[in-house]
Amino acid sequence: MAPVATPFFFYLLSGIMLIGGILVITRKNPVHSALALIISLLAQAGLYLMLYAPFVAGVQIILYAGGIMVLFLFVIMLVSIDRSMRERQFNSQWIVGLIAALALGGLFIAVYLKGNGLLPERALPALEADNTQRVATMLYGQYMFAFEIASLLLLVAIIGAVVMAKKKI
Amino acid sequence: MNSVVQYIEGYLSSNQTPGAAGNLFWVFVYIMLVFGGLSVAVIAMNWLERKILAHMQVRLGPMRVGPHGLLQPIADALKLLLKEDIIPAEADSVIFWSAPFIVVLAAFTTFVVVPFGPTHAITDMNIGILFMLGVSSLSVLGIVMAGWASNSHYPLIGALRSSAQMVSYEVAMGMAVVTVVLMTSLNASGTGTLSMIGIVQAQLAQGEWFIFKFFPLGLIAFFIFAVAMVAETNRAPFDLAEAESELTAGFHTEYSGFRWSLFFLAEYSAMIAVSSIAVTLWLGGWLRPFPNWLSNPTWDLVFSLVPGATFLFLAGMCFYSTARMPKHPYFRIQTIGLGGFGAVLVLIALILFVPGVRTRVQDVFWFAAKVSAFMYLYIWYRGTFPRYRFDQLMKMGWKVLLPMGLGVLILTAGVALVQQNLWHQ
Amino acid sequence: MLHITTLHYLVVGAGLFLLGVIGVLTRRNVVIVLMSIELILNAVNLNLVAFSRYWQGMPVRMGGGATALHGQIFSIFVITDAAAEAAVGLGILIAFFRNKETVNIDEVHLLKW
Amino acid sequence: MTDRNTLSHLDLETPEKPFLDANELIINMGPQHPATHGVLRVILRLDGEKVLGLECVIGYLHRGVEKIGEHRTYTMFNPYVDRMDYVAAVSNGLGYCETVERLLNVEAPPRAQHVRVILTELNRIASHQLWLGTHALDIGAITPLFYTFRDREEILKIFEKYCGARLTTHAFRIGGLQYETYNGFEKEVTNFLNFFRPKIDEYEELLTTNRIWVERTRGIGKISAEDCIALGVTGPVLRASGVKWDLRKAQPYANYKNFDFDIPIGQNGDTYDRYLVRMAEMRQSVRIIEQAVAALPEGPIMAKVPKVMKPAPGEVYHSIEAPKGELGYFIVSDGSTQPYRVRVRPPSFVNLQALDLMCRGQLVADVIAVIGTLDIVLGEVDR
Repeated sequence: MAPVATPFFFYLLSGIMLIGGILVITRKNPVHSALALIISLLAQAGLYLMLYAPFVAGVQIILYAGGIMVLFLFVIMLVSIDRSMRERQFNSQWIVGLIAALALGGLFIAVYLKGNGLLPERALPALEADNTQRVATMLYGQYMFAFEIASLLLLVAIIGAVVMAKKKI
Repeated sequence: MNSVVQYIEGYLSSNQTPGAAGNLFWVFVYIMLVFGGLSVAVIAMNWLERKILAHMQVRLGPMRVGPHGLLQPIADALKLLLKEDIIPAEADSVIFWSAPFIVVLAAFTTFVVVPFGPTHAITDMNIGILFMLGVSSLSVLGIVMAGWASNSHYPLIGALRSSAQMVSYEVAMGMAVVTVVLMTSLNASGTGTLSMIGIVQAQLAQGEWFIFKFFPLGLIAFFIFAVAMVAETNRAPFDLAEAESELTAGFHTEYSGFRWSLFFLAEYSAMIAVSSIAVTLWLGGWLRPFPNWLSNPTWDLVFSLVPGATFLFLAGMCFYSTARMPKHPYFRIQTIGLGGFGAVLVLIALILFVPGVRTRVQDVFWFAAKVSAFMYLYIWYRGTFPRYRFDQLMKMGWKVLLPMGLGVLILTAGVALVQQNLWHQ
Repeated sequence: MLHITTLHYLVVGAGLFLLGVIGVLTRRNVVIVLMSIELILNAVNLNLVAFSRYWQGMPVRMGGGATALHGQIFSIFVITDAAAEAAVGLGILIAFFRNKETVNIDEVHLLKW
Repeated sequence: MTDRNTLSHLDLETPEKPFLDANELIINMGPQHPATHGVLRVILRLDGEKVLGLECVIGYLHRGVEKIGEHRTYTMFNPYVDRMDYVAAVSNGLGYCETVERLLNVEAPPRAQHVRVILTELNRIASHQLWLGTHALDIGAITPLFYTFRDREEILKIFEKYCGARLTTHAFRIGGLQYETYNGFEKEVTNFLNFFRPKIDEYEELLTTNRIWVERTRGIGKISAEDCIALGVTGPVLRASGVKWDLRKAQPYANYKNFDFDIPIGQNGDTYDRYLVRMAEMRQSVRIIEQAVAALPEGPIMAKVPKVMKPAPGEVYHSIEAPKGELGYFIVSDGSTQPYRVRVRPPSFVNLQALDLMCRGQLVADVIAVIGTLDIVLGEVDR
């Protein structure tokens, strides 16, 4: 199926994504932040679909929105947030932090202005049909070792999380 | 006018899903059809559950509203819509307000990729099954939001329980699904598919439903999925999230009226959605029984007559009950209503006998028939089983189903490898 | 602007990255800091996938072509890492909360307790 | 004797240190809760789902039955006792009537005794049926409730025919019975027994070997025989812990010594054993009723009791084996027409004390199961 109204959806989705991001860092209540983050992630999954990466989009929805964010919500509900909500939300060095971040933003702008010609526009083929099969072939072929290391990392993370979060082991 | 007819005819003769054809009009029509049909199915399911459960429990169930309580779901829906919509004072009103919609949205969106027939799906996605699992896992968010926003202990515990449960059982579910995806790769090219339509077509090409593939491996994978899907939809015996004897009503304790009915709608839609996955992955989706073995035109005709015959049978039951209605003026309207319902069923049956309709619609019928078998199972479980305890539930998910799923996956991979190598020689 | 190029995605990704950095540098609440880190990872992911798309249009002799999906593979690895990071980070958070009864990151100034 | 620490009271007076533990949670279950069998309020202290301790708050149904007794004559107080354990009203009446009879030194005639045994045992079956239905419902099996209520209806019909009431029967009078049995009473009771015997198998078929039921009940709410005795727990709960103590055998009252029946006991003292013991008790009750109906003698139904009861000053404690355990009445007479003091020892109230001990370390869902298996009636707990 040929893409319809690409610019419209691009601006819509990236708008939702950025607004979600702004809400994440400005909300007082962590639950609201988490929900804004979920909206942002879902919009990003839409952007992946526009980039003909359906498998990554699916993984984004299942793992991020359905898995990691549920973990976040869980922890937010376990720790009592009432007290932290009444306190100051930004730390004392926030001006310094903001300036540093804006400097980084300036750097980005400079880079993109300077390097605009580096990415020549090309006619791109629509490749959705067998994207998943190709990703699978690469993941289990060329990136086999990295894949195994990633699974090891996850195992270590599970053990680490259990060790830290459990009172008595 | 003529061009409109041509347009419709042009679609009817095409063999693509509207989504794949990029036909926005038909996509819209299909979305309306699917969601309308889904709502009707949920209403029918409501009535059937109450009736079947009642008969299992030696009672009659709803009998007052309409003949044999047929209009009971409508009365219930009206009552729910007219009820006061209460938002607790200390609740986080925005989240409280939006949680039911997220749950409903997640449950309904999954139907975008459900294939009711080779062309009867809103669209066919390359990542179909992944999409379904992903979107259905989003309903966890709605449940957690509902439980948290209510600002009350019981909903919070219910939400924590149900989200932990759904996240855990998704793992076992995923293993079972991957087993099937592995089975689809047993063809000349050696690549499998995640597309829902592709999975059914693979079953057709391989000449057997995946439940019988590599017996008993397919069956075990199906069993894992069948257990996990009950847990995934929070139904008995895994209905801990809404265990009324422990948590009053779980995450929707504080909800009332319309919002509560949205949770209800979402629960039943999710049940139909996961049953659709099970049917598509293991029971041949829209395929009629023995599509390869009994494939001469005579059998085609016989099987295409079954949908109409089923409706005729239901109509016959209606007429039988009409005849058995008490001959008392008090029951006159009910008797007429039941007879009228039978007449409607006869009409549907007659439409289903029209050759053009018959061949197009019988796929949907077989799909629906298989799904309703699962729906009956859901009700049966509810009437028979006590409820699991939370730790037992977790133990079952992580220590029984997950290792079983891993084992089946590895064994299937091994058997498939052997078979694939034989193929290429 | 009617045509969406790779640069568009890069700019959006940079914006998201910046938001994440601001969140990490200014917020006190550990949970929100962790979420800001997720934002940063997602911004990186968006760039990776956008570049992957860009490389699919490059000629095969330069390493492009239809099979140039390295960016997507990397984004999958990044998502995996994000999961690991979230699990460990939240584990630390729970241990921290249990001992300090706070979720404010500027009260984490001891290396032991 | 039991360790004092295990029974130490939950300290709810000192406020919790806030946020001491990310997981600790205090939940108020009841008084309006579908699974607390009335208006019991349980304050649970939870670690996640694990119960650290609990405290029962009772008294929501207190009607001052004992105090009322001091202001009514002996005869007038009789219907009040039905309102204590309203699902086993006949047993309550039997205990009261027998206590007053002892105070007056009269004995009910044999026929009255037989009818009393029949009705009391029928009531025991009805009470156990109600327990089974609600207990299974608490654990999530919704179907047994309808089966047991269907069969309990037959018993209530017999009550209704005999004395006009279904629940609060007021079946017995001091000194015997007020009403002679109606025509066909024996036949109806026998019919019921024949109808009921296969029904017990039906219940057991649904639950006894049901895997989920066994997993939910075995090893849950364990209580040892020593703890039971220390807490004064009686009835099926005590017997399931392996103590062969049934007042019908230990201190025979009415004419239970004439009948041949067994006392079912369990070994583990868990919820599953209590379930099995009660199921076996229903079968034993059927046996007793069978014998009583077969040997129903002819004769008067009322002993000679004075019109105005003025027992000699003194006191009597008499207890019977109610469906839920030892139901005792302690009545002090000062020689007037009204008791000086009435004290009831209700089995539910005493058994409820074991709840904290039985639930420690279990999960929330088990608290529900244990409340169900204790078979309490709040009317009796609060009186």
